[in-house]
Amino acid sequence: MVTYFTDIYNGLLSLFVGMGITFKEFFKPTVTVAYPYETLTMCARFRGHIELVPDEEGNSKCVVCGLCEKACPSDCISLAGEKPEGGKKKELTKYVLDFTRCSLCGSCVESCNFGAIDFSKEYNLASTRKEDFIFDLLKRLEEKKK
Amino acid sequence: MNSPIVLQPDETFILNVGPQHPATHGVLRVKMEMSGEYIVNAETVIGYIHRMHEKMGEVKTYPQFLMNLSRMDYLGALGYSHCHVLVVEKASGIEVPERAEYIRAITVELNRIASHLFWFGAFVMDLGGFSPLMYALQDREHILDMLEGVTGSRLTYCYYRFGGLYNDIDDDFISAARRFIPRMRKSLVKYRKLVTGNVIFRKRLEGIAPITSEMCRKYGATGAVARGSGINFDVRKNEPYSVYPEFDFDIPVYHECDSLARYMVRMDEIEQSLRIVEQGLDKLPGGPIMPDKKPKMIKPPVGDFYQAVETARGSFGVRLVSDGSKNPYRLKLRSPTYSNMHLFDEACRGMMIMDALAFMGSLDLVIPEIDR
Amino acid sequence: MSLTLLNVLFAVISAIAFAALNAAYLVWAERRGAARIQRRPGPNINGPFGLLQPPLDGIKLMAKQLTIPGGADKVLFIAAPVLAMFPAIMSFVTIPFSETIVAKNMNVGVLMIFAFAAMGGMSLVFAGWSSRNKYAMMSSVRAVSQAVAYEIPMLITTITVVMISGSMDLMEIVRQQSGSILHWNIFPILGNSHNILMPFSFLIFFICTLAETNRAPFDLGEAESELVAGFHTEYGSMGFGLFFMGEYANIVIGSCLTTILFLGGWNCPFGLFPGVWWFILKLYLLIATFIWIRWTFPRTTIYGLLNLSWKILIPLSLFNLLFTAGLLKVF
Amino acid sequence: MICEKTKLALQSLFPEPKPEPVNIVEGASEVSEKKGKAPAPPRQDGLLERDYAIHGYHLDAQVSPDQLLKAVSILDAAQFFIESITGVDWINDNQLEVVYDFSRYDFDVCRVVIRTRIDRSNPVVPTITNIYDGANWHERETHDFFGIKFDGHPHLIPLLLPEDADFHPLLKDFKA
Repeated sequence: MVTYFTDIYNGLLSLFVGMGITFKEFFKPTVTVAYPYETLTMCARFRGHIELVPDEEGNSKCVVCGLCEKACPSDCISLAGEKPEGGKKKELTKYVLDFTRCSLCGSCVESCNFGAIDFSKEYNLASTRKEDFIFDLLKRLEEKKK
Repeated sequence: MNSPIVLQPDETFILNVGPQHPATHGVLRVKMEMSGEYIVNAETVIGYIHRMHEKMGEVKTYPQFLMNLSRMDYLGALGYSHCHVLVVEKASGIEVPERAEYIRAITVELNRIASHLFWFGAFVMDLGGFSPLMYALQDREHILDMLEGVTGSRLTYCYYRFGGLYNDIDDDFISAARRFIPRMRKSLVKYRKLVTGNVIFRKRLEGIAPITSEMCRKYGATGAVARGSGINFDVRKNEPYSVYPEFDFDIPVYHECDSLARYMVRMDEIEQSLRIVEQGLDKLPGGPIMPDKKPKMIKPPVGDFYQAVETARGSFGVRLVSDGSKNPYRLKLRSPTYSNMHLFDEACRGMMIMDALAFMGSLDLVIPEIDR
Repeated sequence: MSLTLLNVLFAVISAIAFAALNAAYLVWAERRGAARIQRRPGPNINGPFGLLQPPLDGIKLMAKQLTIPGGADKVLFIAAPVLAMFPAIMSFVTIPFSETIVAKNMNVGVLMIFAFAAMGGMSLVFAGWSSRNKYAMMSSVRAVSQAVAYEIPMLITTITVVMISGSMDLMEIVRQQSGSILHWNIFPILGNSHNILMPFSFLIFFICTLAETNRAPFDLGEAESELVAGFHTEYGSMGFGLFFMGEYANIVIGSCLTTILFLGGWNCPFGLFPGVWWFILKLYLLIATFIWIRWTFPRTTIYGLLNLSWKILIPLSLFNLLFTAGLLKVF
Repeated sequence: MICEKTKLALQSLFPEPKPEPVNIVEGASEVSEKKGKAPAPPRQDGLLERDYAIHGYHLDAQVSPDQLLKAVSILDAAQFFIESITGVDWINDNQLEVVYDFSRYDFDVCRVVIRTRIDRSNPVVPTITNIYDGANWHERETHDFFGIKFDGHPHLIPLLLPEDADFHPLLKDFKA
């Protein structure tokens, strides 16, 4: 009989304690960010899709060794290059990233010995078409140059 | 509660819970044979998001497989990566710098807290309480921000490398982690008042779904499920790996065997993980994060290797059969929830559906990790 | 004759308008309140403070296709949402908001409200039964046992109040409580019963109101983590909308009744300036408590719910009834 | 401690316990298929003690399929829990291997691996679901991936693969 009433009392008490917690939370400021209206800055190491790093003249540092292509677990990268006439080094003619398959592991960036690729900070990537995610990175680099 | 009822076999009906059901947290399906609200029989159907990670492991080279591990369990990804790098390092005899091991331990424990916090929120939501999920996510957000600052991603990390780490931690991380610890302790008090002490919550879990230690053994249950059944088993203590022997922490064990015991184990584990993080930050040695002689190609010698670690969900093991080439000959991933989920069929017999679903929540299921 | 008809028509229309407006804006209040508790902003984009959200939601719901599952009992399936809304609106007719604002006062107002409240449970049964869905079916079975279990302590508590007031007229019950907070039925120290157990009675009544209106932590009918959406699993479009509005209309009715029976209706706590604003204030404070409770507690189990009713609420309310009867005899 | 006991118990399965030398050169007793060398013969049945620090387990017993139930019963009696069951396709030996992992809820660590090898053309092993209930899913999974039939299994239908799957992806000659 005594436990019957103490159970009721303790139960009710625990309910009021819980309500006290939510009451306090009610008056605390909100913590969320209204996303499309406000955005957070991405941290320095954020890993977006990869991008070609320009040298001082705005050209790609890539020497077309193909290590990134080999390192990629999902075959996202396809690149090609050719030696210009009279030139010594190979020059990049094509660098396509198939972002639909990329899992952002960063193997390509690690494998590059020339610092030619790096992560971008882009995350606002949304589209209903698959083709929008096949990036021509060389073209992006040239656009950046302008 | 589990009052004995006489069931007439022709009075049952089949209730198809899932693959799209709010309580299954993913694409899990349970075919329940019901008599009213009581479950007569249940058959779990899994494999809806099976991706054949083990075949991928055979096709890809060792470093290429690194990122697959975090896709197994998206909530506690680092523990799984840890196991994979450990077994390969053990097999090929790569020495890991001490600093790297400390950072691994710190990040794994932070990830474990994040995973438990998410589970806590989702579990209370299974029981119908919404606000704790939001509070848990607020705390978890701090961990994700910290880990994002170091690893570059928020959920499916690809941070550990054979021999060390991808990135060193910076002062921002250390100060954020130090600020996080007292904050989390304060939150734990809040959760205790709001949820653990709540009479409705306790009444729903006390004595529900008892799992005996014998049943755990027969099914190979590990993690909080085993520890809630009075089994003192945690791979971090039983088979110490990495730098865990350096840390002073306890393994919470509860002998009630019910859903509340499993809940209490996880909540206590958050506190223990905080202790490990605290000690790890205090003891953090300097030095490199990758060995000086970084092996160019990972080619473990011929042989058969096994490594288990304690992830947020239990004992995760990787069996590596190597034939000396750059691809594994066989890579078996032993996932803890696979075994934990398996005992659901037997344990939920005779339970009411709402208790069974609360029990399912207390198992801490992550479906991609079961299906692999 | 025609004037009376016009009167009734006006009363019904204003009741519907009040119920509908309340339902719509309580959804907004609930979402904002829940958001504040969870430290989010809540709906704040459409209109100032998101106040245009409810009408836009309504338009969205109305624009959706009304589907009837194959094999469903069509008549009951369509009747159920109407039945959810109709009793709630009818109950508004007899609620006295103040000395003058009442659509049609009756001397058996309490009885009428309870009669309509019993119909509310029926709509859940119809919806669950006719949907031809196992989850909905289980939910409707729960709804029946819940309704039966909670109407008993609720009625017993109401009888206690009716005994004190000596009337079933809602106006009369409020008039009996006129004066300060100490005259109200919740702390009737200066009232005519001097019953010190009345606060418990109030608590029992409040819990029963929560259960009767299928609100958390007693929302077993629509327990979304087990029964998907319970009785309205198969409802879309305005069918769902009506259930939703019916739920909120029921909350308003329940809070109105609590205000009238225990909190002195339109009386001021200090005995000054009685008026409709006090009624409205108490009403919305109670509704805020409903929302506050919903976003704090997890859901009970069906057996926990029945245990609470049969083992705690009914014995306590019966004891209180006897105690009050004894007190009334003595004083 | 428990390792010694289990070792003795398992040793009794092999009638003439030839003193197996614990090889210092790791992997010498295992199948290697390096190019240039003649493929080593498949491992014979027997009990090996392994270096825990390198391999991650203590005892490694290869038994014939008929001895499997006996070996598993020994472990069951010694309070081992089932960790996993898996297979390995040794296509060069034309054999399939079923690997059973066991461990204990104890601070006295002992991990035991039981293996059994069967012919690739007729892969049948007895089920251990009668001893360990938890073997049910593991065996179904192994059946999915390798096509190994578990004799006496109560419900041997695809678990992870689609219900109409008639392929076994982890076989080395599987082509997607």
